[in-house]
Amino acid sequence: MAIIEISKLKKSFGSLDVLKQITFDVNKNDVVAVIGPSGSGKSTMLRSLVHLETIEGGSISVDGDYLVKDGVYPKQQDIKQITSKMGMVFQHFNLFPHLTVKENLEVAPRLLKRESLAVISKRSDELLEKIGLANFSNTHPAKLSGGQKQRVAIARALMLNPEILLFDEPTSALDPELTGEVLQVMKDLAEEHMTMIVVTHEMGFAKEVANRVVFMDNGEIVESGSPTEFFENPQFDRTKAFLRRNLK
Amino acid sequence: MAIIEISKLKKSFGSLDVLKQITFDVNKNDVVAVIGPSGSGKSTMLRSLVHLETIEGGSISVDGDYLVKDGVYPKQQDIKQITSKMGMVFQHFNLFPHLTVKENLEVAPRLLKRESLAVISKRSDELLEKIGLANFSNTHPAKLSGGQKQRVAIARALMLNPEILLFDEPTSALDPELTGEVLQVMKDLAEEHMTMIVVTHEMGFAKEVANRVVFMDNGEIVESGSPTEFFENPQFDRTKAFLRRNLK
Amino acid sequence: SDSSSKTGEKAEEKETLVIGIDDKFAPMGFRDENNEIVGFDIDLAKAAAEKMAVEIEFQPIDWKTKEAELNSGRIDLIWNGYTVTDERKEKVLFTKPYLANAQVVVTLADSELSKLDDLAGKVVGLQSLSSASDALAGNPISEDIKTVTEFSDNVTALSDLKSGRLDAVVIDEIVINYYMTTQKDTFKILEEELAPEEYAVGIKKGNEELQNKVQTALDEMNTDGTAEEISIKWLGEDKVLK
Amino acid sequence: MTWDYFISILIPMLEGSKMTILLFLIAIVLSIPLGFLLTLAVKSSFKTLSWLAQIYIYVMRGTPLLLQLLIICFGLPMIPGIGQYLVLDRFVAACLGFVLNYAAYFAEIFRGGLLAIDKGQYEAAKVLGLNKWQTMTRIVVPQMFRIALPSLANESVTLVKDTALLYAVAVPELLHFAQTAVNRDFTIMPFFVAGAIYLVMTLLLTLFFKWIERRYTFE
Amino acid sequence: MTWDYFISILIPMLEGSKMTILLFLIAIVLSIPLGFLLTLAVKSSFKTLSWLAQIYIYVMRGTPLLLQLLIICFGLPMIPGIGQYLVLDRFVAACLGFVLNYAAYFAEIFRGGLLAIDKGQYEAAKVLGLNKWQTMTRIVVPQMFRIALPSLANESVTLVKDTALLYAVAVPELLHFAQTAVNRDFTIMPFFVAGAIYLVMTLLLTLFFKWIERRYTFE
Ligand SMILES: Nc1ncnc2c1ncn2[C@@H]1O[C@H](COP(=O)(O)OP(=O)(O)OP(=O)(O)O)[C@@H](O)[C@H]1O
Ligand SMILES: Nc1ncnc2c1ncn2[C@@H]1O[C@H](COP(=O)(O)OP(=O)(O)OP(=O)(O)O)[C@@H](O)[C@H]1O
Ligand SMILES: [Mg+2]
Ligand SMILES: [Mg+2]
Repeated sequence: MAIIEISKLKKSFGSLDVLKQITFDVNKNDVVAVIGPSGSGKSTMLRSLVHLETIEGGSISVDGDYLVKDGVYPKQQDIKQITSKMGMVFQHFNLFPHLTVKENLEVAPRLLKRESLAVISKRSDELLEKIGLANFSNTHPAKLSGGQKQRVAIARALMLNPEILLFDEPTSALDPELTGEVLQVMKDLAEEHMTMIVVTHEMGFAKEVANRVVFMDNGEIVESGSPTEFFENPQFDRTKAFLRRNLK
Repeated sequence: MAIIEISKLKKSFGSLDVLKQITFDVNKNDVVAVIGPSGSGKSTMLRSLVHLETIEGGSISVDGDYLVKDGVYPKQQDIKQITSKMGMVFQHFNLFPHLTVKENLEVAPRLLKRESLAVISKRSDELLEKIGLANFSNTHPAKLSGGQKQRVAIARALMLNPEILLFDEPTSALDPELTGEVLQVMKDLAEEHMTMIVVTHEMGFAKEVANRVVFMDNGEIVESGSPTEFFENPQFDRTKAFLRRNLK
Repeated sequence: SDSSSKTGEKAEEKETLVIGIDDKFAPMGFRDENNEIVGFDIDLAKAAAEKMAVEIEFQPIDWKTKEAELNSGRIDLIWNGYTVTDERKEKVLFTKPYLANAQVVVTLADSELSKLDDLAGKVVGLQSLSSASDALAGNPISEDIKTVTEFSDNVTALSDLKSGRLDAVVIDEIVINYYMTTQKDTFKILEEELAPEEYAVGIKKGNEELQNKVQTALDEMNTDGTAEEISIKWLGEDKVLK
Repeated sequence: MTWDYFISILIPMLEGSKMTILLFLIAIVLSIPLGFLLTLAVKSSFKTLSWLAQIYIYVMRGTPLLLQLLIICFGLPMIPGIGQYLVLDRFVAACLGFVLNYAAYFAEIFRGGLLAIDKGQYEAAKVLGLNKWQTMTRIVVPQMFRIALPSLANESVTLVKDTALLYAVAVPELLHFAQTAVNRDFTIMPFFVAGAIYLVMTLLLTLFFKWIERRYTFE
Repeated sequence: MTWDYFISILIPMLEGSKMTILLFLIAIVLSIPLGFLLTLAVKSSFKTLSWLAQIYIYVMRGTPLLLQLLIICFGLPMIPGIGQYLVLDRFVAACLGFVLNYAAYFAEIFRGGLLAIDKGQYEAAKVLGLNKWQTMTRIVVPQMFRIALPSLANESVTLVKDTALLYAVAVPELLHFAQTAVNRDFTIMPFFVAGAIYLVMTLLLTLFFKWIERRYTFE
């Protein structure tokens, strides 16, 4: 069952068409890896799902509700309600530097006031435990390594119990040595059947964890399929050229 | 014939022993890839060759002359004469931002006054041609991509006609898409039989271009050998563990 | 009802007059070693306040801004060796003059200058926007003077004379006489004076009521000897204009 | 230079410093919030407001504080017609001048602080469901203040020193009394005493800000 | 407010601005190199020199320029014994005060500029065989100046405004003539004229620096 349906998404910056009629679905519990050269529109696509970009045409529905239908957005309150089902993890973590790790996790749930403070605090402790940073709850982000920061960012997104997690190159700002710990957390989430869309340059992750790979180039989805199909038997020249450059 | 002989190199920062009796030789026309985990002392070793670090014990000789013998350095003028045989390329390029590309290439030769301005200008044009940036000679570095910057940095080092080129992770500050162009320039140099020592995380480069791989861990050289030997049949557990983490 | 209660209040408490002074203008008004404001005009004003049954408060101001201060109403009186001039009469009400003064030229005791003509080509200092500048401007010698430097107070001008940056200072005779008693043999006054003049109290234009009140008090002090007493205290003799 | 003399000149100067300190406190307490409001006005999407705020900041920063003080103190009462209602108490006028002037400087500092905040902070807050007000008060302003702190400290030290301008509007402060004593006693000593007092004040202020900076470091 | 009146107050003020501009030029031309020398002194490995330079900078930045001007102009001649040799021409004294004061500010700015230069620049220069002097003059100083340019611009605007302090040492400048006219004619107009002249001066200066910044951008 498709939890996200994207159809004919269009977006341009000035005269540059960044997304040209993108269409694809994500099923519940899917782990989709989105790959493609720099500037192909991967981030823009991902960001439109949480309304960080306003698109110009096409539709996005999440869990049956339209975030945007034929280029028309509903009212602010509805947008908020729909995007609240998704969490997002950024390339540069975007942790709040003035808050401690625990405060980073709790700031949003506390302000949204859907749960009691006790529940919030309990869950933040559990999540810190899960990502292996229980000892760092009173530390400020500046004191953490890149890998630790990204794990906190994932935990922060999880605090709001999202149904879907979006990742925009979660490991590309990390030293190669530190990507492992972040990928591990993501693998764990995949095993718990979290629905995830991951824009990534990590072919290893795409191969091992994703159950679908989407290849974008120049604002279009060139091809998509299971990792085995995709890596072993790409259909299009553009895909082949890209894989040749990136897999050696 | 060994052009560089390193023996029993010792260096510590405070209580941290960063280099513990490192010994190895580099032959003329060798391309040596130095790999190893973060903090193992690779950069420190490389930097001591050009006297960016002052070592505490051991000897380094270049082309038969001692840069340092049993921890004792000769006088400034001699040090300068010896290090002038080596060029260095840094991870973060370290181009001079206030100078154009051509000026970056020419500033050192012009100040050193060993050659006429005409000769210098001619060579800088040739080198720019060679790295494919002839059209960028009047551009400032800020306008270049990372890959272009690093190619300029290599050309700048070549301007002084070094016998040996040292590279400290020349591609790890680059987007994956841009490493190719830098590696290509390095491959070309290898084919012209330039002697090179390359600290790198790029296993691909180590495999394809290097004729020797040196693995450092914790301030020691754990093992070294030809790439085939090294990658296919590592001798030590530490090497195996490192390769397992870095080759998937 | 509101306004009536206000006037009612006013009748009860004593009115306060704010008197603007230059607290570096000895002996008319200045600070003694205890930083207290003292002087001829200070005593005179205090005595007058008693006669007028008002409270007074001395407000040190920058002399350059005195008319602006008066006009703004932040001070009620200018009373500190304030010279009557025609130009000022257009902006300010004056009482009758109470003291005669003259603008004189002072130099260091060992100076070669001896007459007004000697000022040709010299550097002369004076207090900015004081009657000294009017007096100097009114004399033909002003054409030949090299530079006129304006200070915010007389004391700074005298300091500059002592340190040699100035050749002469145009200053109130009363003021320099006082300094010559405290600092003997430092200064010398040229015999030719620039212009005679008179001190009076300045009141904001339009406030004839206050002008009359102050005038009455001054007249009373003249008759009952208070003024004479103050003059002897500060100037050594009775110089008050009757 | 006897001890007694030293004390006798010190006391009025310390009296004068009270004025300095009082003005400083009033100016800081009022001009920081006013400066922040100006920053918001500059960033406002209501263009006229933004322009007015920018012009205000430009004029305040482009003319001497001394001139502004003279205008407020002596100029306003001279405006025909309404001048008589604009006669402020001398000290109030001085405070007003300082507040209006420093608000412009603080506004610039805060604007710089806002610029230094990464776009990602706003995006993260938005994706976490925070509304604009929450994002501003919980995420942006705390970081802005922290970023602005070193500049605020600098500007505050300048403010302490600028209180010396009070003497132009005849508020008797530190420097005025120093000058009185210098003129009266013909010695340079009181100037040095005044300098020492200023140094102590600026030093204490600097230490205070350093302490705050350490306290609110994000590390 | 007739045209004739406007001209009659404008002329002395423009005369006064000449003084302002002259002082500004002298102060800038002398205090920038002096400030750079101070920076070098602070960074010197000769500890006593470094300490002296730091104390100097601290004192100059921690006390009001007005006080420094008063000391140089009126205080120095009062020093017993040597005072008589320290009587400087009033304008020279003012220039000296400005140069000594602004050199301290510029020194801080340059220090910041040096700090902002990456260690890699020195290393690259060394590996290329440049000696210390060449590295300093060809690599470091040009970058330092470029980095310092926006701060230099700010400080220069402050310098223009600070020339208003000249009136305290009885150098007749712009503001002095404005105040004379205000007091004589009982109108606020001359203050506004003075403000406009200051705005023009600071605007021209800002534009000049913007032009330099664009000209020496590294892009
Ligand atoms: N805010 C913006 N304004 C103008 N152009 C933009 C903006 N954001 C993105 N672009 C342009 O849109 C194109 C697609 O950008 P996008 O970030 O989606 O690519 P990407 O596939 O994520 O690339 P990368 O792998 O480098 O992150 C690029 O050419 C980019 O320069
Ligand atoms: N200037 C210095 N002062 C103190 N410690 C230093 C200094 N330079 C390096 N070190 C330390 O020495 C150790 C070795 O550093 P080095 O840079 O040589 O490692 P590396 O193998 O190059 O690592 P990487 O792959 O991260 O570049 C590290 O622990 C590092 O923190
Ligand atoms: Mg992207
Ligand atoms: Mg390294």
